[in-house]
Formats: sequence, C-alpha cells, structure tokens
Amino acid sequence: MGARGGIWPAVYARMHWILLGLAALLPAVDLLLPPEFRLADLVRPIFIFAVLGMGLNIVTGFTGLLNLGVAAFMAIGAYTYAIATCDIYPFQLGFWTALPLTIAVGAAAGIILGLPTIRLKGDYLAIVTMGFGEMVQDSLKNLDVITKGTQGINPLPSPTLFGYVFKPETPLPWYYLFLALLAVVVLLTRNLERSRIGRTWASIREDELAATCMGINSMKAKLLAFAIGASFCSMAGGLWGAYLGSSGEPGNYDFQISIIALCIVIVGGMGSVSGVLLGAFVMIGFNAILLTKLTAFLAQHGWTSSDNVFTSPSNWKYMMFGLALILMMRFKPEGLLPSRRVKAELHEYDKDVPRQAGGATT
Amino acid sequence: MSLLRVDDLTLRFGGLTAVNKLSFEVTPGQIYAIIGPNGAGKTSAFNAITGVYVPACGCVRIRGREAKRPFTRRTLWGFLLVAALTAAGLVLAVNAEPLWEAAITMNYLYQQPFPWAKALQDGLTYLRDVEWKYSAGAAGFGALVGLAGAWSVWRRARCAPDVLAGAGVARTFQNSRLFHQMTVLDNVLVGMDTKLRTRFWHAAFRLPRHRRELRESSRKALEILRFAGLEKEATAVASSLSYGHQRRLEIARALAVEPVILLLDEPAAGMNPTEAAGLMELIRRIRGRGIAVLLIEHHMKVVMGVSDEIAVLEYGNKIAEGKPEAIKIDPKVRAAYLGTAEV
Amino acid sequence: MGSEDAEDQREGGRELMTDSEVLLQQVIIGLSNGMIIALIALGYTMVYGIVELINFAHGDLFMLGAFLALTIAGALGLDAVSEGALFSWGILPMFVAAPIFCGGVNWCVDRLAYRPLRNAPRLAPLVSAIGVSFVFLNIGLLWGGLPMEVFNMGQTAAAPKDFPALVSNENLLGESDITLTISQVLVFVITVPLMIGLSVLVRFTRLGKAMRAVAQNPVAARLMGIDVDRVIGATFIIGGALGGVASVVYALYNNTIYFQMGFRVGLDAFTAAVLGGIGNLPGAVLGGLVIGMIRALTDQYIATEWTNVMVFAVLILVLIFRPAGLLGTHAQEKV
Amino acid sequence: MKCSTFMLGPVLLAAVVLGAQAQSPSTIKIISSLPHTGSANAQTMTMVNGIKLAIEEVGGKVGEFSIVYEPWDDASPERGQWDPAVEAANADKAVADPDIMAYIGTYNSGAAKIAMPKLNQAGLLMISPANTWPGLTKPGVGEPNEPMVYRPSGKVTYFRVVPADDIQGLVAAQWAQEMNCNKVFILHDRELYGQGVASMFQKTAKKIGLQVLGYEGIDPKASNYRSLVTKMKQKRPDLVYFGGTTQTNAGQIAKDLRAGGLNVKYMVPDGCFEEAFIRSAGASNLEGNTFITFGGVPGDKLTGKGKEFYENYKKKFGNEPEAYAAYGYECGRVVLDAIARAGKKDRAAIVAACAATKDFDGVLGKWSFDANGDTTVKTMSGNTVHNGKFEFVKVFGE
Repeated sequence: MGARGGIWPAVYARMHWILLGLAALLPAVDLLLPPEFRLADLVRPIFIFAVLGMGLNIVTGFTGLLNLGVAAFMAIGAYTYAIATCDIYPFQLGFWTALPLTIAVGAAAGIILGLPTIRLKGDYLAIVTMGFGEMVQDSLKNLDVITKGTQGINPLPSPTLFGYVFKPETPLPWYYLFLALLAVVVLLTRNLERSRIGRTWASIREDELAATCMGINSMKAKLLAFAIGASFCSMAGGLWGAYLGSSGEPGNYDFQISIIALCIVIVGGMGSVSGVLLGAFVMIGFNAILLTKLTAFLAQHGWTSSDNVFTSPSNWKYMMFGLALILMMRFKPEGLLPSRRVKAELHEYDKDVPRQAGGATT
Repeated sequence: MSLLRVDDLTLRFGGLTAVNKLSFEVTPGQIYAIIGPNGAGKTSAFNAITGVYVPACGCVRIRGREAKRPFTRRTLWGFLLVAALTAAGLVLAVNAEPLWEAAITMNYLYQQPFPWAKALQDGLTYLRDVEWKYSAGAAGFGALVGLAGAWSVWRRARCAPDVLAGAGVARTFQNSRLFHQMTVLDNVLVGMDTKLRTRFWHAAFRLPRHRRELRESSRKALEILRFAGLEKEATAVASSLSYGHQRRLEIARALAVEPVILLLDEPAAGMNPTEAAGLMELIRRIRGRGIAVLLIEHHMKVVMGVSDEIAVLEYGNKIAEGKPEAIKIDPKVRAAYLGTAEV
Repeated sequence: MGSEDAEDQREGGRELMTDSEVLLQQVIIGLSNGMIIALIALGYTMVYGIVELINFAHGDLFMLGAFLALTIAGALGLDAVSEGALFSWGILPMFVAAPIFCGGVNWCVDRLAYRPLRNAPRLAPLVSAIGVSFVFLNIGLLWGGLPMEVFNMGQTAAAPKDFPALVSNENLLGESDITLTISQVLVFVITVPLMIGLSVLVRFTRLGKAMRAVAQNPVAARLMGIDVDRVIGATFIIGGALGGVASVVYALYNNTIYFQMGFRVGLDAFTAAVLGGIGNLPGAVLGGLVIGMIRALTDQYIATEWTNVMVFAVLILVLIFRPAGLLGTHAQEKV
Repeated sequence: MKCSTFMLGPVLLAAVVLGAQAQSPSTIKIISSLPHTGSANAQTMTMVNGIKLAIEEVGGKVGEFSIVYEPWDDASPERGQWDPAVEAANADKAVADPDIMAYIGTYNSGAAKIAMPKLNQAGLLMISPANTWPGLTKPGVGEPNEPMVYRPSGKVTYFRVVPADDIQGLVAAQWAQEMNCNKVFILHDRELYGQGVASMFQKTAKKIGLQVLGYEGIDPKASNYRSLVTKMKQKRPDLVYFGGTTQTNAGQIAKDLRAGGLNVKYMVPDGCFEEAFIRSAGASNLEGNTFITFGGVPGDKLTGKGKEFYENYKKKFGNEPEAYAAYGYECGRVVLDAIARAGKKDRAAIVAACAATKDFDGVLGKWSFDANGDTTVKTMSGNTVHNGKFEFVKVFGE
C-alpha cells in the first residue's frame, strides 16, 4: 500500500470506520427505495457474523492459531443468553445483564479448552477445536433437561434499552443496536491490536520461537487471545439468540458455521479489522442476499424446473460457493482488504521459498 | 562467582550426540567465545542453553541458580486447584442433568417467583444423596487427570526459552529471526515486553496509564536503538533494512530484554570488514554496560579481537579452552580446523 | 401372525449373549470400522506430511469414489449376492475404477487448486480445500440425481442411497450369537495388505524416498534434483487412491452412501491421523483402530449419544500427555 | 475505491434482479417457506407441486384476485438444511410485503418456532403442511410456555393440516402392542421431530404396559450402527422403534439390524414414509418386518377428493406424489378457500376465515380446525413394506 501516495493510506487505515459509517447510512438510503430494494433488514445477520469474525480474527488473524471451533463458542453464547433470559428458566435476566454474562461464560469456555491444548502445534490445535465444536453440539443435544435438547429455547424476550423495547417487527432499532455493539467490538479490537498485547500476538504469529526467546510467555498470550476470541464469538451467539428470539437448535451451530467464520476472516483479509467487516458482508450477503434474489429471479422467469435436480439453482449453491472460495484463494489469497503486515508476510513468501518446518505462521 | 555456569550439558538428536558433556563458565563482564568447525555443535549448545531444545542432561545456572521455572508453593497450589476444579467439573458434568432437575426444574413453576435458597438446598441435598460410588469415581478420575495433566503441561514448559529470558539470558539467531513485518521500533518493543505493565483492561480501553507507558517505552526503545546505531531506521519495516542493520537490530532487540548475559550466534556472518569492525565496537560497548557476552563466531578477527576467553568445540566435545593467545597456538585446535582456522 | 409368535417365543427362550461375547463382538465391530477409518486417515496423513495441508476435500473425494462404485453397480446391473454366495465378482471393477478415479481427481485438484498456492500462507490452500470440498459435495448431490438403474430421476438426489450388498452379510460363525460377516473379513483382507504395501513403498522405493525427502525439506529436495511437484502429485494420487479403495470398502460394508457422508468419516479419519501423530503412517492406522474401538465400546457401555464426545475427549486427553500424538514426534525446528 | 465497488456490486445486482417485479391491488401473493437445499428437497418439492396444483385447479384466480405463488427456500447451502437465519429473514420479508396474505410453511417444527411469533405479531396467516411438534398448538404437551409464546398478539394465526406427533406416538405404541411386541427398544435421531415422536412412543408404551428396554439417541451421521445393534441384541427386544427420518439414517439401522443378526420388527414414523426410505434401506431388508405409521392415508388409498388429487398429480407431474404432497395440496386449498370466503385482501379477515374452516372437504375426508389451529383429522394409517412397495395395513383412530 505504501506505494500509493496521497490520501489513500490514511483512508485505508480508517477503512473500518468508513465501512461502519456506510452501514449506518444504509437505512437512510433504503428509505429512498421501494420495499423490494431495501437491504437493511437483511444486513442484521451480517453484523452478528462480523462480531463472530472479529472473535476468530483475534485468534487466527492476529495470533496465527487456527481455530475451527468458533461455532461451539457461538452455541455456548446463544444457549447462555437463552437460559439467562427465557422465562421457562428462573433466571430471567435482561439483555444488558445477560450479554456480559454471555461474554464471561464464553471467555471461561475458551480458557477451559485452551488451558490443556493451547501449547499444541498449529494443526493439532485445529483438530482439537474442531472436535470441541462437535462435543459442544452433541452435549447441548444430549443434556436436554437443561438445554431442551433439539427443541431449542424460545422465544426469548425482546431486549430493552432505557425503557424502550426492541420489538421484532421494527427492524430499524435492532439494526442500530447491533451496529453499535459491533462498533464497540471493533473499537476494542483496534485498541488491542495497536497495544502491547496486539504486538505480542503479532510477534507470536510471525515467529513464535523468537518471541519466546524475548521472554514472551506465549502460552499466556495465546490463552488471552483464545479467551478474547471466544468471548467475542460467544457474544455473537448471544446477539444471534436475541435476533432470532430463540437459541436455535444445537444442530444449527455445526461445523459449517465455523467454516463460514473462517471464510469471513480469510476472504476479508487475515488480521485486518476492516477486512472482517467486508468479509462478513460478502460471505453472508452472497448467500442471504444475492443467491436468494437470483433464485427468485430465475424462478420468476420460469427458468427452473422443480422436477430436475440440474435446473434447480438451489442444487448449485454449494458449487458456486466452493468455486468462489477457490478462485478467491487463487487470485487474491491475502483477502479483499488485507492488513499491511499479513500482506507483507505474503510477499516475503514470494521472494524466498524456504518453508519453516514448524510453521510459525500457521 | 560465575554469571553463567553450564555443567555437563548433553544434547542428542536420535543417535547423534550434538553436544557432549559441555561445561564452562562465564564471569560477569566477560566476553566468552565458542568456536569450532561447522557442525561442531556450537549452535546446538546455544539452543540447549536457551531452552529451545531440551537437553538430555546437564544444567544451566545463572548466578548460581538453576535456570528452570521453580517449583514453588504457588505452583503446587496451582496443580491442586486444577485437580480440584477438574474433579468438581467432572462430578458436576456427570450429574448435570439430575442436579439441574432437582435444583431448578423441580423448584420453578412457570412465571412464579423462584425460591433461590430452597433450590440451593435441594441441589446440595441431591449431591449429598447421590450414589457415592459414581461421584467418587468421577472425582478421583478428574483429580488424577487434572493433576497429571497440569504436571505434564507445566513440566514441558519448565525450561522454555521465556524462562531463560526471564532469568536474564537474551540471544540472537544464526539466521536472522526478526519480526520482519514489524517496524524496527516494534521489534525492540517486543523485546521489552516483559518489562511492560500494561494489562488487558488498560489496553482495551486505552486508559491513560497505557498511553503513558506507550510513550515511555517508545522513548526507552529509541534509546536502545540509538545505542545500536539504528535510531534513523526506527520507523522502517525490519525486512527493508540492510543485512548489517538487521543483525544490529537483532542485538538491539535482545538488549531490550535487559539481559545479564547476551548470546550472539554468529553476529558477524556475512559482514564486510567495516561492518565487522563496527560490530566489535558494539560488542565492547555492550560489555561496557555490564552485560556479559557469549559469542559464537567464525570470523576469527572478531573472535580474537574481542574475546576474553575462548572455548573450542569439535563433534560436540570441548577440546580446548583458554585466552585467545593460547588458543591460537593450540595444536589440537589447529588440527580440528585442518589449517582453515586463519580466516 | 401365528408363525411369528412362535418365532418370538423361540428367540425369547434363548440365552442372552454373555458379557465376554458382547465384548468380543464389539471388538470385531470396532476393529473393522477402525480399519476403514485408518485407510482414509492414511490419505490425510500422507498429504499432510508432504505439503502440511489439511486436505478438507479428502472426505468428499471419498464420497465421490463411493458414488462411482454405485454407478458401476448400476451400469453392470449388479444386485445383492444370492444366498450362499460369498461375494459377487462385480466388486472387482469397482476396486480398479474407484482408486484410479479418486487418485486422478485428487491429482487434478492439486494441480488446479493447491499447486498455485504452494508458496502462499498455509491458510490459503486450506480455504481452497474447503472450496473444493463444497464443489465435490455439489457434484455428489447432482450425481445422486442422475438417472441410473438404482436411482430415481431428480427428486431424491439428497437421500441416502442403497448400495447393493455385493458381499454377503451372512454370519460366518453360523448360529453363534457373535457375528463375523464376509464383509467384515473383506475389510481386513483389503486394508491390511494395502497398508503393508504402502509402508514398503514409502520405505524402500525411489518414490518413497523422494517423498520422505520432500516432506522433510522441500527446498533441499529440489536442490538434490528431486522434482518436488511430481512427488507431491504422486502423493496426492496415492492418497486419493487409498481414499478410493476405502470408499468401495465402506460402501460394501455399510451398504448405504449419501452425498454428505464425507464429513463425519473425514472428521473421524482426520482425528485418527492426529491421534496417531499427523504425518506418521503407522500412527494413522493406530489412530483409526483406536477411534473405531472407542466408538464401539462407548456405544456398548456408555451411550450412543455420547460417542462423539468420548472420541474427542480421548483425543484431548491423549494430546495433553503426548502433544504430538501417540506415535508422533515433533520435528525440531531448525534454528 | 476498490472497497466501494465491492460494496456496490451486490447492491446493484440485487437492484437489477428486483427491478422486474410489479404489484397491483388485485394480486394476492402466497408464499411457502420450505427447505429446498439439501436433503429434504424430495419431500418439499412435492409439497410445492401440491400447492401449485391447488392453485391451478382454481385457475390462478379467486374472486377478483389473481393468485401469485412463490416457493421460498428456508435452507442455505452452507447448512444443507433449514437455516434459522434464512427462516427469520423469510418471515421478516413476508411481513414486510403487503401483498403476501398467506405463509405456507414450515417443514421443520424448529423453523416454525422462529417464524411463528414474527408472523403472529403481524397477523399473517401461517399454515403448515408438515409441522408435527405438538407444543406448537397444544397447551400442556410441550414446554410450560407453549403455545402461548408463539402468539404474542393473543390470536391464533397458525394452523396445521397434519396430525401432531402425540397422536402418532400413541398409535405406534398401540400398534406394537397389538402385534404382541411387549419388549421394545426405542431409538431416536436427536432431532426435534424424531425425538418428539420417540418420546411420545415411550410415554405411551410405558402407560400401556410395554417393557421399554432402552431409549437412546443415535448419531444420524454415523457410518453404521452395528455396535448399537449388538447392545440391543443382548437385551432381546421384540421390536425396535426408531423416531427419525430417511435422512437421519433410518435405512442404515434397518440394514444393520439384519447384518447384526437381530431379526426383530422395526417400526418407524411417517418421516420414513417416502419412496426414498425403501430405496435407501434396500427392499429386502424391510420385507415383511418393517412397520410405518403415517398421519393420513397413502395416496393410492385415498378416496373422494383425495383420489382426485392423486390422479391429477400423477397426470400433471408424471410421478407418484410423496406422502406429504397431499398436505401441501391441502394447505393450498385451505388458503384459497379462506381467501374466497374472506373476499377481501386483508390479513385479519383471511386469518378469521381460515380459523372458521369447518367440515372442509379435504383429501383426508371432512375436517375442521379446532380452537388451537389443529386439524380434527386424527386418521392414522399403518403400513408395511412388501416387494419393495409400501403396503397399507390398517387405519387407526377413526
């Protein structure tokens, strides 16, 4: 990026605020459009997945640990939030007490998983987190006395803020609620990234051995990243529960969610906060907005037939999704809005091929 | 009293003994060099000393204390805590559903006030009346696994490099291992990291304390850079530095750890004579700050120029030790180098 | 109804299986399931060992192999073996075609999706592999909808498919309560020689040596004149072919295939590879057997619903004490 | 700059895609929200066909209103099944579109739980061809807060044309007893539907004095169930009941029962009452000892209106309707009937008209909606498999 002069680097460094600002303006633009054009309703899940992506970005993008189990933390968050607020349980907390609780439980879960496993090398950790995802999903299904098993916990009460009730049928306040919470998460993430803690994470990502030789206790730093990442993911789960008005079924938090989160981070640009925001927009928007519209469009023109698997666009969704990922990695592996450091690491790879055996940059 | 004392250090890779019963001593303010032909085990010795590799046997003492994470009462309590928590967690996990049912489900009538005290009591009653065999089994197993797991994890990290760094041993690497994509200043700041006091909350909310420390640490880091002659490059990205500067940056980063002894692994490799001379001067100035230096070097001019004492390794064995003048004329050393000693 | 009642009476009158019989039966089941897992795990571990890539698409490649086998069954008009016969010779073309197909597809995928990313950071090929797995999944879905003898057109593309029982499921032990079927024997007869062959290949042949060299240090291997890309390609072919064999064995053993089957089997296999020490061939086999056994024993003695949880709990437990897996050793980083 | 292109791309495309739509006051939109991506597609497509057939029969017009029907998908490719986010978005979208007067769906009861409160709040008619979770409509069966929580407006806006699981579980257990199976082993797939039916079966079984040897959840993704079969074999049940669907591996269990040498009766609920079940299990494994309960009567056994539907469906789409197609058709007809009786484009009026449906001449005979929004049809049929075809055995509950 350095090569480009002028205002660009400054814009680039503040891209996340620009993106959030654009998102804040979207409902206003929406008002000018007829109902079918409006996007604001569809964008709410994007905010939640952006929070999820933020959580994963801290672990994978900043610290370089591959976490394939964010769905588990999201599930823990959603169920904690649901159990804390739903009136079939005695706790019945409000949104603003349940959310911090959700975050705290997520962090605790991250530490419990991290303590015994954080020292494992890259891909060992990946499979353990992946297994953790399956374990949580199965446990939530099996402990049906507590979690209502596959029924899910619902419906959850609407959040309130200073006496104002967020009703499901008025999407706009929700939109700004989620946007505001996302902005807080972005702010915290940026602060951490630019602080001593973010520097420690980056040093571990670049060269863990050198970092430990400088006295950095990599276990503590990684555990911190893991816990913060887990708490953000858990927060995303809590928001998801609030948005759906339901904890969802345990089966909703399966490996696919972890994959989506990973794709958000990588498509957006590893270690880049603005990248995660854009990645969430592209990944969730791809499915929730573009594919839905496309299917409706094809159906409207009678170009699909329900009898034949080959003409139904829903049967091609996996293919489109998969090819998009492959092409993306082929032509822009650093993501849409890469962080400067990660991009530079990439170019370093271009220059000299040697691959480190331990893979410090997992 | 010795600053660094290495006793019987042995390192094996499979069947190959890379370092064999190496012992030596570095006194405060000394510049001690280890030389030897390629593959003699010099770098392996460094790695064993700094905890990068786990030695088969032998020990490293800093100021008379073994450089290991100490087994203190706190560690013991930590183990017991982990064991207790695992045991409790497992018991709760095994009984999760009936316990929840006894304490919560049975006591909660839909939209009625919840009797918290009774719920607690019922929960405890359940735990008291639950079949002991299973709970005790779960608790025992949990405690055992918790204890063994904590011990196993702790033991593996006992001689980790960060422990050595904490004890005052800082090092550089043979192939420069800078954080290439960070700025020069950030590299040094990573070295200073253990001395910083910013905690998570300060950083996340950018509290004044954090900002103050940010200013102070940057000032200190710039000082170190000035000492290493790199203050002009402070904002440059490390990978953009010239080779000689990169080596200096590695030294600066190691100095930021505030070590009592600095281990330099071939700092002069690939340097031209001017750069090498500058390096010698830098090493002397480091010593001037009261930091001892342990040096591996092929560049004989540098070694002979700065060292107070030299040890010679061959096939992992120390074959000679002494003042530079003595080493120069030692026939065993000459034999080891097969006449290539004079570079 | 009358005759059924009589049969019920007779069955009810017989003794229950003894505990040791049950244990033996579970061991047989655990080992045969474990063998299939091990065969797939080998594909993971080989590819990982050489390019350090978790080949997420491997499970779905395995699924495609099974669909190919089913297509062959449909094309040849094969049906379940008749009473008394041990197996149908129709399985031979499957054992030839599926490995060739899977190996070839794996090679193409490497060539098109992974090779261009060889110097990219490691997460890039990983995401690419996820993309490939989605593409395979979609192909499987559409393939399931093809009008073949065994399929209906379209509608039920996603439903599980019956795979004709080409290997008899009759009990070799006759009237005994313990069952040992030909299909279980087949699992061993196919997989054990393959594993032995593979270890011979890796240990003694030129290609095997080149593989080990590339796994250790691709740059040095290239300098030594080894064509690294060719060796990696060969690894993908062999790994894919093993997956192809596994898919046929799986299909013959379980008799059901469906387009999403790659995920669970792949997850098990990958867990097995990690449990044994990733990159380590005997480790993958050991890991597969251990996981098969954990599954069988948990099903029997704890509860089926906790089986997955147990598998991963054991994995975490093992990794606490042996962070590089049961047989693995961490290659020490060159400093 | 680059970024804004990326932001704008989808927006513009969506705008182009949407541009073609028009609206008029005499158009009424009916939508269905069913999972069309992934495994449930076979069933849901026949439902869509059923709905289309119903609309076609009235010539696409009810009174002055022309009917537009759109089948929406509530599944997503990355989930491969219904996706709560998509379902929530569908519900929001339906509420926001003033032309939409009826929401046919959902397929999964879990999805219904998410859509119901949203649609109820907006007073939009929701009618399901497939939800069988009893708690959706009936008080005192599911959670203590059900079903009132799904009716934040206090009115009943949700109806279903299928009998709920409580009836099916009951009938299945009674059938088991009739066949002299006194020892049963119950399995379920740990999904809302399967576990629901299985638990109802278990309750009834205990009540009527069957011996329940075990009640276990399986992993529907497992490659086989031989260990489980061994475990069951040790206990020697007379009948194995599996609460689950074809998708959750009902076929594999049938195979493993045979391969593991456990030759007992095998009973499954209507989630398996589809051709795919026989095809996935292999006809020979089901022959004579597999029993399927179904809330309704199989297509070719229908009489009157039902027979008509069956013939028309085969003529129009050229294949056998799956079991649930009739319910899709029924939903479509009920909606059209309600619109006709309401006579105006008004959500509240249509809901009221639908609630007042009485003695409706449906494919399953004459029925009405009760106060909860449940159908009064309690017809259940018992079926078995013979020569690779479902064979009707008997009717229960009439």
